[in-house]
Amino acid sequence: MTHQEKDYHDIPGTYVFDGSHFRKGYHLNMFCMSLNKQENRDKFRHDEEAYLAQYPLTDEQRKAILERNWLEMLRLGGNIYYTFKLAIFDGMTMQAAGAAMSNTDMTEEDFKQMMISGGRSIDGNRSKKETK
Amino acid sequence: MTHQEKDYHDIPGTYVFDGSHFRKGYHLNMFCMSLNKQENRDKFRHDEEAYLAQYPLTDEQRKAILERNWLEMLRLGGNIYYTFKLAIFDGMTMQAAGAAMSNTDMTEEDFKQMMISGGRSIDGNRSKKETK
Amino acid sequence: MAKVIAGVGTSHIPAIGAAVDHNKTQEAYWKPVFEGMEPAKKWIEETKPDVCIVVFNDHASAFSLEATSTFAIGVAPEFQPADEGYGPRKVPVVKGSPELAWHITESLIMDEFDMTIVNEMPVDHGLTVPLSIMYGQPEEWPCEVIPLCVNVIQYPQPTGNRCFNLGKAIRKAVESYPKDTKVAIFGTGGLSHQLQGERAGLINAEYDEQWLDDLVAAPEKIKHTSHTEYLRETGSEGIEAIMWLIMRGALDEDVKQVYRFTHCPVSNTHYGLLVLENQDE
Amino acid sequence: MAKVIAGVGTSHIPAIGAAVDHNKTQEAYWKPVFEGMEPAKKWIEETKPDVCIVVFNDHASAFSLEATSTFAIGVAPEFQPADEGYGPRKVPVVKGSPELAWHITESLIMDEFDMTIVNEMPVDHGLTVPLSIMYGQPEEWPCEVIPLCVNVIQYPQPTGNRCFNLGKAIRKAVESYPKDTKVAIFGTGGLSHQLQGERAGLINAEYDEQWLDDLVAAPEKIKHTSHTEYLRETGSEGIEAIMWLIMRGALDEDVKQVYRFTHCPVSNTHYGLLVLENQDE
Ligand SMILES: [Fe+3]
Ligand SMILES: [Fe+3]
Repeated sequence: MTHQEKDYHDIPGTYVFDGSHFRKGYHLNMFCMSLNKQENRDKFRHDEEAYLAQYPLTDEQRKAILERNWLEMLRLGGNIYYTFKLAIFDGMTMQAAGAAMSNTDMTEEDFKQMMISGGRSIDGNRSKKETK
Repeated sequence: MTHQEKDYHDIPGTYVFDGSHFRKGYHLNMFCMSLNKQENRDKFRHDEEAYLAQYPLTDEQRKAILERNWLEMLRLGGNIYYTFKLAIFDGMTMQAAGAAMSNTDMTEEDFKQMMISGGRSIDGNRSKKETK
Repeated sequence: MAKVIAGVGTSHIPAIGAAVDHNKTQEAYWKPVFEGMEPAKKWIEETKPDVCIVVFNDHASAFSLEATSTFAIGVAPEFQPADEGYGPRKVPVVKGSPELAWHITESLIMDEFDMTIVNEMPVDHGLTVPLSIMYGQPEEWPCEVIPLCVNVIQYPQPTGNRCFNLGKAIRKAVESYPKDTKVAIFGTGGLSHQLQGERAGLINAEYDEQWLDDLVAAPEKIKHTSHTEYLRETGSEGIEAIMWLIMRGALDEDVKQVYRFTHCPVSNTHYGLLVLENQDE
Repeated sequence: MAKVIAGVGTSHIPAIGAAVDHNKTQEAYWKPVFEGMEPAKKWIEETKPDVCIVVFNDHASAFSLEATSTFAIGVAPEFQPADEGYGPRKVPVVKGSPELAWHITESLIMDEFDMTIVNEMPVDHGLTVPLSIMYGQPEEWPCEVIPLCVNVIQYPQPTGNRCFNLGKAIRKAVESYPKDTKVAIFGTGGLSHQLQGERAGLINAEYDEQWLDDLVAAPEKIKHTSHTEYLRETGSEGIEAIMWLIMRGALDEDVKQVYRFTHCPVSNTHYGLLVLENQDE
């Protein structure tokens, strides 16, 4: 897979779900989507590793899922609407997931507070050139 | 369902699969499509009526299917690509189905012969006005 | 003759549905949000559209990576609430409007929009939350619904210009339908939000307010906004707002802004609500 | 740089696949048909495209009335032969070309074609018969394939004009792909045939020959041909021929007709085969 440089690669902390991510993350995302069904949620709850064995995941992907490494799942081709199915399964809020992906020491409470104060500022977050 | 007059209604012996046919024939066609799967073919072969009971068909549609009334299936919303799945199931050729739909005494052999002689002529078959 | 009488824009944040379903609307966090929705609720109660065309997106509920349609129109007699991982929302079944939906579909394809025609589609928060926002908790939804599902989660999304022109074509289609029918069109999703990555929680309220100003008064100014500008300025999920352009395209060049409300935050999103009417109503 | 070097038009009659699979090609009925295909087979053996974009339609195999896409492009690494009711054809698995397919998909959507992006699609005779016609019975298909599935079985089909313009956009997309790749594009289906109703067996060879003349030399003349004219003149299934317009749109205004062959009947159809090359090849 050739990696073509796109202008949106300059946006910091953002994993645009384009064709290249789609191809990387296909099975990871299809696993997540399977959790829409109660019977699959039950099976996954009963034995996570056995359930995952049905999907041709890479070792890295399997590890990221089992460890609930939300940021790593995105890097490995996860789409947030799919990976959030796993967060729903865990009973996590969108704020807890947001805090976990912020890759800092942010807690869910910190994240909620940031949102109530108007959210993460766009200033300084437009371009990788700004953040470096 | 209002029946809107369309210019293609003037074409003789032709059932255009538009929205109105789609709505009429939805379950009839979905039944036919189910025969793509070997396990469904086996079940249908074992007990046609029991198999059909899974689909919310009208009595007329059920009758047309059981009697293999190919023209009636089209009138009741069938799409030829779907109803032909049932003909495949019966081991029928496209020529046998064509003869059956011609609504005359045509046999499969007659139909084949007509095709070899250049097919059904377009002359006289363009418009209902010509055929009447 | 059928007519497009009005347009509604609203975010479709799942937490709003959960707040309604679990009776949290009077809690301190939610009270200002639901109060802000009141005038729109009153407006639709008085306006009583017969059919709402709801432009929304699916979030890995009905569709998966197996097949992603840019534009899909629902022609079924009904659409069941989807299980998004919590069990389906306990809201009424969504009644379709098959005859009008087919009429619109035919018109759109003849006008060279490459629609996917869908008869089987459980509908998720993208569609049911806007209905809850506008109609509360009725026994039955008081209108028929034509779901118009837009891909906004797979890059590349349709362009803003394409969306705007789809709106125009929808209006033309509705206006060629012979039965007297009052149609409203909803654009849903947005405004700025980013659910994913280290930049999760991004909000750009200033950009959103300017964008809303332009959407109402000068949509031509924003219809060529690039994907990368949306992603950069409004967050990776903010690009959903292109669905409001479909709604806007279905209305007059000059519209009356009946109501507008924004609130931050609702969950991780800058919430927006907009009611527009064609001038001759 | 990638290049569209040629276009192939061919009917995709299932009986041709059956004749190949069951070794009937030397029988009296089939011999003239397969002899007529020989020059096209030789041409492709010499031309060796790296990738074939095969424009075809699904016949209730991968898709059903649950969801009908006007245009669907296959981005998967492979596509399995479908079971159409007889068990799947015993032909090689069709290898995709995911990177180029994604490149084309992005380009088409940015150019405002409303594609459905498909990763899971068993392929039926619409796609595999043209491969058998051109390549015979190899162990592996000697090219990668990008399936482009067009709705021709649900009214309304896309217009001829839309198909022609899609072809142009495909060419533009291919030509912006940075890797050296020789691409051929197949338009499949047609020519005149009617499988259904009292008019089953209809053939209009005269219309087909004129249409082929125009397709080669003056496609602008036929791109606005109405749905009803196709249905009336070429039979209810003859409208499949719009898929050849996609192929034609992807080629130069002036093309070289390398080969043309027609034969009646093949099953219930007026069979057509056409090989076109861009002049600068
Ligand atoms: Fe959304
Ligand atoms: Fe076909």
